[in-house]
Amino acid sequence: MKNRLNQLIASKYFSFFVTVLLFAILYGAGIAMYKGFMRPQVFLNLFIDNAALIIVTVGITFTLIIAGIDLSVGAVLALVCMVLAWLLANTGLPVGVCVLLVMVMGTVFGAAQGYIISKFDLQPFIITLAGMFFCRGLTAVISQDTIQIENPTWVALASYRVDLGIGFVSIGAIVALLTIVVAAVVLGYTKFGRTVFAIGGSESSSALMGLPVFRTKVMVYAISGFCSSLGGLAYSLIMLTGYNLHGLGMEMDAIASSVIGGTLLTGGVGFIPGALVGVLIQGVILTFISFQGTLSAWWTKIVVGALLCVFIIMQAFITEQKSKLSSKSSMEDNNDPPIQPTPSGAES
Amino acid sequence: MAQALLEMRYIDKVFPGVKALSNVNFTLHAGEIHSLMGENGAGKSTLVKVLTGVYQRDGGTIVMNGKLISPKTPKEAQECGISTVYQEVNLCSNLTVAENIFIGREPKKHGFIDWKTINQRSEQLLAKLDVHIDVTKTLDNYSVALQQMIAIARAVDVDAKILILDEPTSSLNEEETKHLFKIMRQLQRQGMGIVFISHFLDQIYEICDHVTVLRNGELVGAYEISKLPRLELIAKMVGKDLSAVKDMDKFAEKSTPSEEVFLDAKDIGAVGKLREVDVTIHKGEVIGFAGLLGSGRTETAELLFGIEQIHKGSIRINGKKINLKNPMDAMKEKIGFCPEDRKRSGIIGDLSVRENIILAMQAKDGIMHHIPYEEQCKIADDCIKLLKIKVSDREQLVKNLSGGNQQKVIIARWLATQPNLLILDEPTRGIDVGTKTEIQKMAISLAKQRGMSVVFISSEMDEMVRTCTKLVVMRDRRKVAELTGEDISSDGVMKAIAGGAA
Amino acid sequence: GGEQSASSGSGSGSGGKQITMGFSQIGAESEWRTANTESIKQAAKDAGINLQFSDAQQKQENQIKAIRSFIAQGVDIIAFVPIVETGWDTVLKEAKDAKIPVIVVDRDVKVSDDSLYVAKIGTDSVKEGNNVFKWIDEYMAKEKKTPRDGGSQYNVVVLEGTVGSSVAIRRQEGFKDAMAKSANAGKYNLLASQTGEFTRQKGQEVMESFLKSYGPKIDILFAHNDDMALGAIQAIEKAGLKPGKDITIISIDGVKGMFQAMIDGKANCTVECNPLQGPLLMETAKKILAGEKVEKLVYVDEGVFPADVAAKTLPERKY
Amino acid sequence: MDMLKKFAGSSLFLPVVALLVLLVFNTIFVDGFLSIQLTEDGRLYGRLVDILNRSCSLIILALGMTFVIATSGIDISVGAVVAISAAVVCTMIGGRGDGVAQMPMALAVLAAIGVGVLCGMWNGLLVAKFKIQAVVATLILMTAGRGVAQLMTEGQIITVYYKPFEYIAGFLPGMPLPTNIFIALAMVLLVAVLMKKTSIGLFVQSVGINATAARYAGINVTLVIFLVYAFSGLCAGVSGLIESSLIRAADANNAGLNMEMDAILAVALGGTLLSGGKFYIGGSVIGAITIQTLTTTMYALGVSADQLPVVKAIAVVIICLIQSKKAQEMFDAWKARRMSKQNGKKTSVDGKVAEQA
Ligand SMILES: Nc1ncnc2c1ncn2[C@@H]1O[C@H](COP(=O)(O)OP(=O)(O)OP(=O)(O)O)[C@@H](O)[C@H]1O
Ligand SMILES: Nc1ncnc2c1ncn2[C@@H]1O[C@H](COP(=O)(O)OP(=O)(O)OP(=O)(O)O)[C@@H](O)[C@H]1O
Ligand SMILES: [Mg+2]
Ligand SMILES: [Mg+2]
Repeated sequence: MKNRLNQLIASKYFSFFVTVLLFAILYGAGIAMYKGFMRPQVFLNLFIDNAALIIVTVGITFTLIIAGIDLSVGAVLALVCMVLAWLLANTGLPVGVCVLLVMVMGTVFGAAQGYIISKFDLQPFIITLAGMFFCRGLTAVISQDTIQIENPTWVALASYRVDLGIGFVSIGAIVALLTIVVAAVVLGYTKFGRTVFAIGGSESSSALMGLPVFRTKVMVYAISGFCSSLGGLAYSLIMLTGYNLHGLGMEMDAIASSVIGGTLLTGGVGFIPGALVGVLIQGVILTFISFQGTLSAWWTKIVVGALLCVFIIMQAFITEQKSKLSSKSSMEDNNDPPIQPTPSGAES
Repeated sequence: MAQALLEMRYIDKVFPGVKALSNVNFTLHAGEIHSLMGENGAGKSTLVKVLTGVYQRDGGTIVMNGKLISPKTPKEAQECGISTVYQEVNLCSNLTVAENIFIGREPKKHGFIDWKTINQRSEQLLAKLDVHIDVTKTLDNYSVALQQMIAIARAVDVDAKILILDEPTSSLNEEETKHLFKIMRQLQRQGMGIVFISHFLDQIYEICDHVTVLRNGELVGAYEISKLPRLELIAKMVGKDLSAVKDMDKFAEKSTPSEEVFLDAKDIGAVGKLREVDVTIHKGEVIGFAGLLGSGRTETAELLFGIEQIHKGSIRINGKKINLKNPMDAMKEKIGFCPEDRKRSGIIGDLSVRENIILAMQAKDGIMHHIPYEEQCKIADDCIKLLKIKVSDREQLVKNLSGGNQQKVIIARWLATQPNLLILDEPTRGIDVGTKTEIQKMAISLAKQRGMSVVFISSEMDEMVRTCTKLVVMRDRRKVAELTGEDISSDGVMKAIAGGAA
Repeated sequence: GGEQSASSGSGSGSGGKQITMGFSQIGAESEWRTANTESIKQAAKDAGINLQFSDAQQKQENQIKAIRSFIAQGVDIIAFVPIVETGWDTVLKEAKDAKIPVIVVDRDVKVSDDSLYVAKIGTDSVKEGNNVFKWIDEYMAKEKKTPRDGGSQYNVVVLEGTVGSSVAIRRQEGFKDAMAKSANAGKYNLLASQTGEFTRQKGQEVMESFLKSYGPKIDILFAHNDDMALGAIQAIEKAGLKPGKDITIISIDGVKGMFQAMIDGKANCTVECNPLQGPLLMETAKKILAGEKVEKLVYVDEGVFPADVAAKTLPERKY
Repeated sequence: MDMLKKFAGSSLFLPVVALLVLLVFNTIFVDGFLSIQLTEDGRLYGRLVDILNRSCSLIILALGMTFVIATSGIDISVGAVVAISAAVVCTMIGGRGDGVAQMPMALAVLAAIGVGVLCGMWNGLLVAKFKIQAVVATLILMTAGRGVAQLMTEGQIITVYYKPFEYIAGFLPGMPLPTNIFIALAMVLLVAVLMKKTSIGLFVQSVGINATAARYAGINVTLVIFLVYAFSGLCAGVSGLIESSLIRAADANNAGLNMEMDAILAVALGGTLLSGGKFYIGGSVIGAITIQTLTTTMYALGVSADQLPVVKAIAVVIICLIQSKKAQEMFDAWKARRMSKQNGKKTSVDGKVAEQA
């Protein structure tokens, strides 16, 4: 038993388990306190409502792992929504072509940011902040007003519901889950994915080990751009509009989710399923508040902050305990040091 | 003679303020182990980095197998067939050991990385170096020495024509070095050309065929090792004539410690770090901590300096019981500490030499008692002169110094605080022969002339035997013996360690 | 606690089943909005309706989440203040599928199918814009003001609300419309119009810039809300001009601060935009749930308050 | 000449050049940009004064942010703390229409600054003691802070009619410039003196570059980090005073909105790396002024507020490129290549000579 526990603590997925556990506690508290919280649809709604955020978080996690950051995600998402709406409203292009166009646009924009950052050795924070300004502004240039999407195919997609028996989910939610799976596989089982982690561990070492640092960095930002545009499509399926203020502040939500899920902003550490749980935790906090139903605007903010705080401190505390425990257990293991070459002098 | 495998001609490299290489030629043949020698800062690492595309050369040509090559990145160099272990371990601490060995060339199954094979093959590879560790743990779980071994494992496994090892043995013990040499010889037989950089003359004479000597970024010459006596090699490195070099090795008398006890640690231990050690340090004594890697020498030193806290036992300084909660507490008791991992816990890379030197002094004085700039300069200049630190000027960034000179800066930092006890953890690691003896002499003279106590930790038995008046022998994170006077000898230490094992 | 949940079965209300209303508010971005929220909360209490209040923190996303959560909770009726006009189709369809009636409050929505909501209660932004121009035209004639630059036209600057918001668009539209239709259209020249994002800070900053560019020319300032006007007044004072005299100032909303400014003689008029929509909302909700027919569009009463009535009206103001 | 050369090599050079370029642009395209008049009551009046006046609170925020960033941290809660401080001072003085203060203004001012420091200490505690990543730690206050401010004002905009309150960001009688410019100046000078007379700079940089090594050298890393956040909180408190005095009101929703981003941007434009280490106070100050100038320019040119970011983005990227070392190296290399192409023959001859030797 004790051994099991030690194993769990030593496992690299430990902080993920902690996050999942805390999520479960939060959800359990919801069920205990409010009737109706138990309905499966409440849980499924977390995925429907947060489809876009999940996808965007995946993208931003890539940039965080290489010790970068991408603040432009929310703005790219808004731009994608806007361009899509504009294309559907003002050109006769088929939906597929429009979707392809905006996806390419977002990806290329991400890659361009990555190129500038890597080529000129600039700070990702600043360049992507500029990217955020740029996309937001551009969105406003296209239209300051909202543009509604009336294209029947898109509208049909938006209201399509996949019945799961216990409830339903939207197409966006399914795309989000697929993104999670693909990203987890890419990071865990491909050369590219591992290079991403290596760069996060140490960019200079990666270069000295002969890894394609420049190319990988550009690709990471391209992926972030890609995810932002995919997230934009999911968002567009929820909103059915293009609007300048879509996804405002989403970058912070995404970063917070990713970090709560175990990503280190110093790079080199990140876990995609963790990022998903990070999003769900933020989602469940909001659900909580809407079930509570009496908080005024400011109390909402304070309670969200307080819950976030409790969560983060708890996480820090548990991780601290872990490092203490593991150093203790390593001493116990070392009763018999794994290797002990007989010193040459002793033989003589 | 057959066509050379590698020919570097008229290589120039200029850094702002330093001409690191000028007109250097270097030739390497297949099946040859070739050493690069020179003092700290002579330009050995720079030559390697120019070859592997880390730095862009300012002039000269590189010919490999008769073809002009010009690698712009390490990746291109690797593609040309050059595999390198750099001086400072360059691996990723967040990845597992196995991954560090295989990253960039992972075996695949169905298009995805085959983790099982990676782990298995890593274990096999490390086993050849007689390292048996859990390869699925991340690299930061292991000591510098092990990381060095892992880097070597990675480099030798790459299918390359040229293997470059920049001071791979600086933190290895004899046994580990032996394993490395075995592998090097094997690769040599396969026709690989190997560049081997080290400050250990014994090792050079044991394994190398040729040696190229650099001094101050200039080529002194290339020699066949069997035709070059040691002293002559040293003379060429330091640029003095033979007689002067002979004097250098004349060793000073050891210090004679006074009866007065400065520090007395009784049965100290820390959970997860150290089991049980007791040491008594007299004034004016040079005391050595001897033991194998991982035996707990560093941990003991860290407890004495308040970096980790003791969980049992007690520490008395000048007879008074002291609770060391952090380094500042130890500094107030006039203790100084040069850590062994200078990249991680020693230098502040982006600060200048001056700032690095006065840092501890300033920390001790407190934030409000700012040392005036002029005084800082004076202290820094004094230290640079005293320790012969090779810098272009005192405002040079420490990270741009050669490894050995960085080490000296950290020693200078602590000397500036005028401590009563100076703990030197592996101070001679990666330091050239000349300087090494200088540091040993310095330790002795500090004890003799200033009555300072010195704790000297080193993995080189010779230098411990030469400098220390008392040896604390450790094994398995506890003290197993204490040797004084006549008992201090390599054999004695080895016996003590073996005895502890029995 | 059980009382927060939709107590559909337990029937704790006086008249059998207590009504639960899910209400999604935009946020608390202004005093006006806070008054709006208070009015609705108070009215719900008075009407014995259990209000599930949710604040969207200025994000449509959050509103959609809230509405979806109301549906999941199974509330009896949903009311919401749409932050933007568009993008409600999907979630309102879900509400309709769940057979929960929806009331739109304060602002407009554009949906493909009008049956997605049952009623709309709110203010008429176009009319407010209209009233602004009408008042200006009368006032200028009454006071016999002459253009400050000595020309033949009055120069007007406008501080717009948040770009793209329906309120800002409608108010501007109403204002321009009235101007175009008026016989005196030729007397006015729209000198500059820029957004001050409905906030004091931005209102002040943009006004400063206007003053530097067109200082001596400006005759009239129309601010889309009171807060921007209050910010602008300070900028005008700093420029050494007299707000309310050198520059005629009119804005929309009717918050207390603006009345105070009018009493101090620093502003000239505010066109009311009534936030006290709670009672009407509750009344409508009850009717709908009782199966009665209701008007699709209901506007609350709104007045125009020039400076001369300010002192008398101030004590009566609730917000 | 020598001075000029020295300046060209200094860390301030590029930020200053960037600002100058912007000012020149303004002078050309904005009518009367440079004109400054003296009003009857002895006040200076003009766009330049506006820019200075409006950049004060940003300058002060950037001061605190510079230290935080130098320790390789970040403080995204400053905007919210500005709102809290504004709420505190305004609720304490009170919104009485008769212009009487409910509590002495000095007390209110001290309380506002004190609350700012408290917020900073809270952040410092989380980052330094609990070792929580700075972004996440300060995210808590960023989320909750504005709510706290609204709670204090109960969602109202509290307008202060008490006359002396205006003086903080307005003109003291007889002064040619608004008071907040003097406040900002005083803060900058204070920091400059601290930098000169104490070892704060050395300690902060050491912690930012290599915290482990700093600890081994005897620096109390935890304390340094803690103090740095507390100072950032203090700066945010002072900024809150200025922001509220500018509009004579506490607007919990909009006070300091998005200012954290601008402050970070100012620091970065000033040449400090966001990864920590070396920092440049002067650069941050100039960065803050640059940002405000950019905004004012846009208003003057009538660019709509929501399209403004496009221009801002392009300006930021250009400024970054000008400042980038790598870009400079590449430019030099390109120039060298062009030069060598021009006297291409000569080099190749040299090359041959070298081969033969
Ligand atoms: N990036 C750099 N910028 C500036 N100067 C540098 C840089 N790298 C090295 N130098 C300088 O070049 C010279 C040669 O350094 P190098 O590292 O090659 O020495 P080395 O022979 O490897 O010494 P060691 O034995 O101590 O490792 C030194 O004077 C060093 O200060
Ligand atoms: N050969 C080895 N095999 C497995 N683990 C090792 C080996 N050598 C060291 N380690 C582990 O690496 C960690 C740090 O090693 P390090 O050599 O720095 O220890 P240390 O006690 O400081 O050694 P030293 O006495 O050489 O200063 C220890 O936890 C030790 O258990
Ligand atoms: Mg070297
Ligand atoms: Mg050690």
